[in-house]
Amino acid sequence: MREEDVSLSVEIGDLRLKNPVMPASGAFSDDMARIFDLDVLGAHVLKTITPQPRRGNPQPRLHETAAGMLNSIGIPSKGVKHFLAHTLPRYARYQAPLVVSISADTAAEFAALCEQVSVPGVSAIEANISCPNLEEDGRAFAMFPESTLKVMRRLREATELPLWAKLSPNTGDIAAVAQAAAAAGADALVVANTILGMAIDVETFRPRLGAVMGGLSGPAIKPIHVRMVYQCRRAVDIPIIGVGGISTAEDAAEYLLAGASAVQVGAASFIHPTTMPEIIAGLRAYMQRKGISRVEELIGRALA
Amino acid sequence: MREEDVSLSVEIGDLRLKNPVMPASGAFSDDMARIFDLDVLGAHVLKTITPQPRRGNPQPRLHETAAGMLNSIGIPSKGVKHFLAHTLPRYARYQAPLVVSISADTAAEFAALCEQVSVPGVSAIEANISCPNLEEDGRAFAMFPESTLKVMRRLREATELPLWAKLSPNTGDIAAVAQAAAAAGADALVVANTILGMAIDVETFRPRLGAVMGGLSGPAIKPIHVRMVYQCRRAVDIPIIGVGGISTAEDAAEYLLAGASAVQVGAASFIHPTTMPEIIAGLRAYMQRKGISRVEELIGRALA
Amino acid sequence: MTTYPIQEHPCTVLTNEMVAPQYRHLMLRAPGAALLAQPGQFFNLLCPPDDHTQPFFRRPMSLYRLEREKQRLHFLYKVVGRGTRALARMRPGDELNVLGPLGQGFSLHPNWKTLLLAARGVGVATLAPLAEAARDQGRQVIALCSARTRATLLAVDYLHALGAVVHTVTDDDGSASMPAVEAFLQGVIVEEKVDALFTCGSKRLLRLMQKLGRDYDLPGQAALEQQMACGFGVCHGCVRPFLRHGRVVDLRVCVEGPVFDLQEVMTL
Amino acid sequence: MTTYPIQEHPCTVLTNEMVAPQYRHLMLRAPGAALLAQPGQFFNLLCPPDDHTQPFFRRPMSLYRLEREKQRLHFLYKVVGRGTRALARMRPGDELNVLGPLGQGFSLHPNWKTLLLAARGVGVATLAPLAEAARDQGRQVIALCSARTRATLLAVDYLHALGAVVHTVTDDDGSASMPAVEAFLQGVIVEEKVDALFTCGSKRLLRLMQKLGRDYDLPGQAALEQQMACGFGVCHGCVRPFLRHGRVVDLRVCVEGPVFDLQEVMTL
Ligand SMILES: Cc1cc2nc3c(=O)[nH]c(=O)nc-3n(C[C@H](O)[C@H](O)[C@H](O)COP(=O)(O)OP(=O)(O)OC[C@H]3O[C@@H](n4cnc5c(N)ncnc54)[C@H](O)[C@@H]3O)c2cc1C
Ligand SMILES: Cc1cc2nc3c(=O)[nH]c(=O)nc-3n(C[C@H](O)[C@H](O)[C@H](O)COP(=O)(O)OP(=O)(O)OC[C@H]3O[C@@H](n4cnc5c(N)ncnc54)[C@H](O)[C@@H]3O)c2cc1C
Ligand SMILES: Cc1cc2nc3c(=O)[nH]c(=O)nc-3n(C[C@H](O)[C@H](O)[C@H](O)COP(=O)(O)O)c2cc1C
Ligand SMILES: Cc1cc2nc3c(=O)[nH]c(=O)nc-3n(C[C@H](O)[C@H](O)[C@H](O)COP(=O)(O)O)c2cc1C
Ligand code: FES
Ligand code: FES
Repeated sequence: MREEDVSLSVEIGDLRLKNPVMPASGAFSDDMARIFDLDVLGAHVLKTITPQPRRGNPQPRLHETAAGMLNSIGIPSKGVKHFLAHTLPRYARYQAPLVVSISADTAAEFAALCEQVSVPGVSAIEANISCPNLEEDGRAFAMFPESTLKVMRRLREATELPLWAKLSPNTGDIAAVAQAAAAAGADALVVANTILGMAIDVETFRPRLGAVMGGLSGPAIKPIHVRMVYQCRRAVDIPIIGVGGISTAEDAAEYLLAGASAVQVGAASFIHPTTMPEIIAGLRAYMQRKGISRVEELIGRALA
Repeated sequence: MREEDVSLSVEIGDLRLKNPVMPASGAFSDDMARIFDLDVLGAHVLKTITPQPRRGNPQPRLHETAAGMLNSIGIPSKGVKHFLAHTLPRYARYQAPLVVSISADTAAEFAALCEQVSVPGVSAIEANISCPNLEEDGRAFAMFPESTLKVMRRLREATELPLWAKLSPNTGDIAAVAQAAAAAGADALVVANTILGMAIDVETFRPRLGAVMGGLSGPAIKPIHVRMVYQCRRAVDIPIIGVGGISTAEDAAEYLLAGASAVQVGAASFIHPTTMPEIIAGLRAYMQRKGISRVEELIGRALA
Repeated sequence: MTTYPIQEHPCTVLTNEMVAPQYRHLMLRAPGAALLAQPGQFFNLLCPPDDHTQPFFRRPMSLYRLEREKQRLHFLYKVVGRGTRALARMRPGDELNVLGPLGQGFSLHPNWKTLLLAARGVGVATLAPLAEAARDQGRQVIALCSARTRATLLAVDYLHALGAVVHTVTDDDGSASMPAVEAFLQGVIVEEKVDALFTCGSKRLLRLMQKLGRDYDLPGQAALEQQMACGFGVCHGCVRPFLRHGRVVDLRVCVEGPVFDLQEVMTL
Repeated sequence: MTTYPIQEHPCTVLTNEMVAPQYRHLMLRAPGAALLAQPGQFFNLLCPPDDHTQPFFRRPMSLYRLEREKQRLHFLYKVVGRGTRALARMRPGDELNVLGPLGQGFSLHPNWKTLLLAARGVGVATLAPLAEAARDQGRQVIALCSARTRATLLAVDYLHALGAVVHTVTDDDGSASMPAVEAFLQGVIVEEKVDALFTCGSKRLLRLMQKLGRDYDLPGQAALEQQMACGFGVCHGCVRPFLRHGRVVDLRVCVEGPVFDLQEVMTL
């Protein structure tokens, strides 16, 4: 099979992406244009924004763990006004569809924000209903089907753009939460955000992070998130975007086989900033080797 | 501070252990007597047994992951009769308190088993209400406060021995489950079992484990389990035994600081089978260095 | 002071040379307790990181050869995945941690005078120390070495040096086909008055040896491979079913094996 | 074809020698694009595994010296934790992946003729390329190197060789006490007609330089350290507050820094 016979294009609802590889929210910005051509990506997903400006969490915000990292960045945000006036226009130069990630403390504020960012130049909205740092003890909308249903319904009413729900792994029943999001009209699921974790400095006896707890990501969590994608795939019919510990084309293929239609890359980009373009090239090579012409043929194949 | 001024002794309810280090269920047996003196351990915790003989899960049962492993051993068990007749007597030669781990599919069978193993030679019973392989899709009693309360009440009625509840990390609200177990009369909590995960072979498109999903353990999960111990410590007053990714004395100290009164070691023993005696020696050295005479002074210190 | 039979041994790489495409011979300087290993036993090797990531599990490898007086421990291995790939990059002077000796080795009944060894590929690594023991005990060894190609026939010279009669068969010239091998081994068994059969490295060869064992009423032993986490009996990861005393029983390859009675092994 | 300013560079260790207890000088053979780094910029180093485990994050290290024609990139570092411990074990010939160049370096106003550099400990690594640039541009450099002990004074000979006037102070003889250093620097500023202040490596020294900057109305720059995940602006892990245009603003040390206007830095 020749390279040009391979199609990496996938559909996320009505949105067609030229390939299934995009950044995870919080691990991307146009600062990366200094490292590679950002238009090679399937989409651009921005760091979550909030209605009002917020400063995020106190230092330290980072701690490295075995094959992963904890972060308690929180959601530093300049607020939606600054976003619309200054950030959004910067991305107009790119062809890649722009996905705006939003979050808010209440369903009402969330919906208002959703409406505000439903503007030309935005291709989809990713509702971060799962940030484990936002609410006390890591509680978030996406921990329970009920709160997921409630907030996603409000968001659905607030926008006509494709609406993605970013789920939390900090739940006992990801399939039920996925069903709630789908029932509320989400066009796709992003599975999943970071897992709530913590670390303690045995010299000082103090938590390693200023915010005490933070989100675990990186290769360490991949088996957990692959499992969740698989469970969601069995539970709902809408497309799933897999995220968690992806750093190679094989990792991406694993998520596709588990049922994801696309993947996002977070922590791996910090270590190797060209991880995403390398995954795109690697996926193409993998498909040539396996004699598979359309990447869509891989989606959910492990469930067969 | 001299070595002999350091006390490693801890109390788990009415049970005093000479040190806080014991094996995790499923990662120990007297086969290890060929490797070190098993009486150096704070306690002996055996692999979970079930009422009837069972064969466990199909091969493959193991898969290595980034800084961790997936297992789908399941609970191969020769049944309680064989246990009482053949296994239990083998441990009579050791001074270390013996902890018997039990599991069953229904609360009634669980309680009957609990009664059957409440015999001389057994110092405590660890109720494995959390094995993610046992029930479909990883569902287990310990996923919800209600089912935890129900089964733990039955177990409490079934034995006068110290009763430990082994919790599951596959829940959205570990603190609520911990409270349920405490309310039902558990003497201690073991936090926590493996996290449900999976992996897919991108060459064959098939799940890596015969049972499709399995439990993730090893250093990868430590930040998650430390967080859960910390959350449980804030939620309940009974002792907590921390388990998940411990491979050094510093890891053990981290769990103590997070609120654990003792720790269990699982996967690390597979790689370095003398991990437990080394942790005991390392804890003693750590305390000397920090000028702390009683290990109990460390417990929950990060919450201060 | 008690000394424990299973220990972690810090070893030093002496040589780690390619002996055939994809196959390497690793020679370590090892401490005394490691050198008590018996034929058929194995060690669990802590392979170094591969491209910055550490393989989580150890990798089981059969004892290939021991030189007690020279404190040398040998392994013969095939490079297949990340653990063995990382192993292949080790250089003389590097340190390697090996856990063992582990498992039950071969047991030789005093009456067995002539042993027939049939190995496929790197399975010969496991049988070689048996040939050495047989020589030391004045037994006769006939070895069949099977491989894909001439180039990947392993340890033939070494077996020769141990006084074994060595026959080689390969896929590339058709000599390793099962009917050919069966006919050949039948001849050997009858003509050489073989007393016991030993095999390692191939399921098809194992089935053939089982059949020959039944046909000629010969005892035998087979060394198995199964993925392992611990290697010393606690994790139950390596369990597989065996036919023992007429019943199917689940046994741990790491402790009850890796050497099993030939007819006990279930190959389905 | 576009070339991108930030790249991962595969480098080869040339030397990695101890220059003082706990301090090492690492010299790499580096590809051309890495050699475009400017004084005050840094690289993010992918340290090798330490005892079988790979540090997850890269480790930021300031450019210490560049030899463009010889394709050599230098770092001067202190061994403090697992990343630098693993780095310390690298041997000539080993490969090291460095990401960069990263961040905003120093900017020298054309009018500044005499620069005062004050470094504590390994902070001198960051200031040394500034001294080299100053020499190339015909500016005068006065450097104060502060350290715990005589033995841990770093790069003094190198600064000398670059034509800087070097003063050393240490804790062990009391010369590094803040009052003594303040008095000394006041004298230097007045007598040598210092035009700008630069500092790196110590919060107390930074505060002192800020005070001197205010007292003598001198401009200045400080290079900061903050834990980083990415090093190129996307993770917001390295953010800290600065006083800019009379307001507290959160800036990323990796992109807006690591070199900042001296008076903007908040040291609480
Ligand atoms: C008792 C015993 C003795 C052995 N002796 C030898 C020997 O002398 N020479 C030799 O070349 N090989 C031997 N093997 C096989 C050897 O262990 C594997 O080839 C090796 O583990 C592959 O590791 P990898 O990381 O390169 O492969 P990967 O496929 O990347 O390994 C992934 C996982 O599967 C396991 N695995 C893969 N193949 C096997 C296998 N065939 N058997 C058991 N586990 C496997 C690995 O240990 C690891 O846990 C033996 C196996 C056993 C159980
Ligand atoms: C822009 C910049 C330039 C630097 N230049 C130099 C230099 O030229 N020479 C030198 O010796 N050191 C320098 N440092 C500090 C150096 O990065 C740390 O000493 C190093 O990261 C410690 O890593 P470790 O694994 O040994 O320590 P650990 O304490 O085990 O590291 C744990 C984590 O904390 C981070 N960390 C620890 N100390 C620091 C620190 N002081 N600054 C930032 N992150 C830290 C590590 O990167 C890692 O993420 C610089 C730091 C920055 C931000
Ligand atoms: C530093 C950092 C910041 C993050 N910020 C956000 C965020 O603002 N919004 C969000 O939905 N997810 C955020 N995430 C979560 C990632 O988008 C992703 O879900 C998670 O990191 C798992 O992917 P990974 O293992 O590839 O990092 C952040 C993750 C990291 C590491
Ligand atoms: C191979 C294996 C088998 C296990 N079997 C059991 C079991 O039978 N019962 C149980 O309660 N937990 C079992 N566990 C879970 C461990 O007791 C422990 O909770 C978990 O592995 C986390 O600890 P670790 O990271 O130190 O391995 C098993 C874990 C492993 C790795
Ligand atoms: S490998 Fe653990 S029991 Fe055999
Ligand atoms: S280190 Fe990531 S933004 Fe600075």
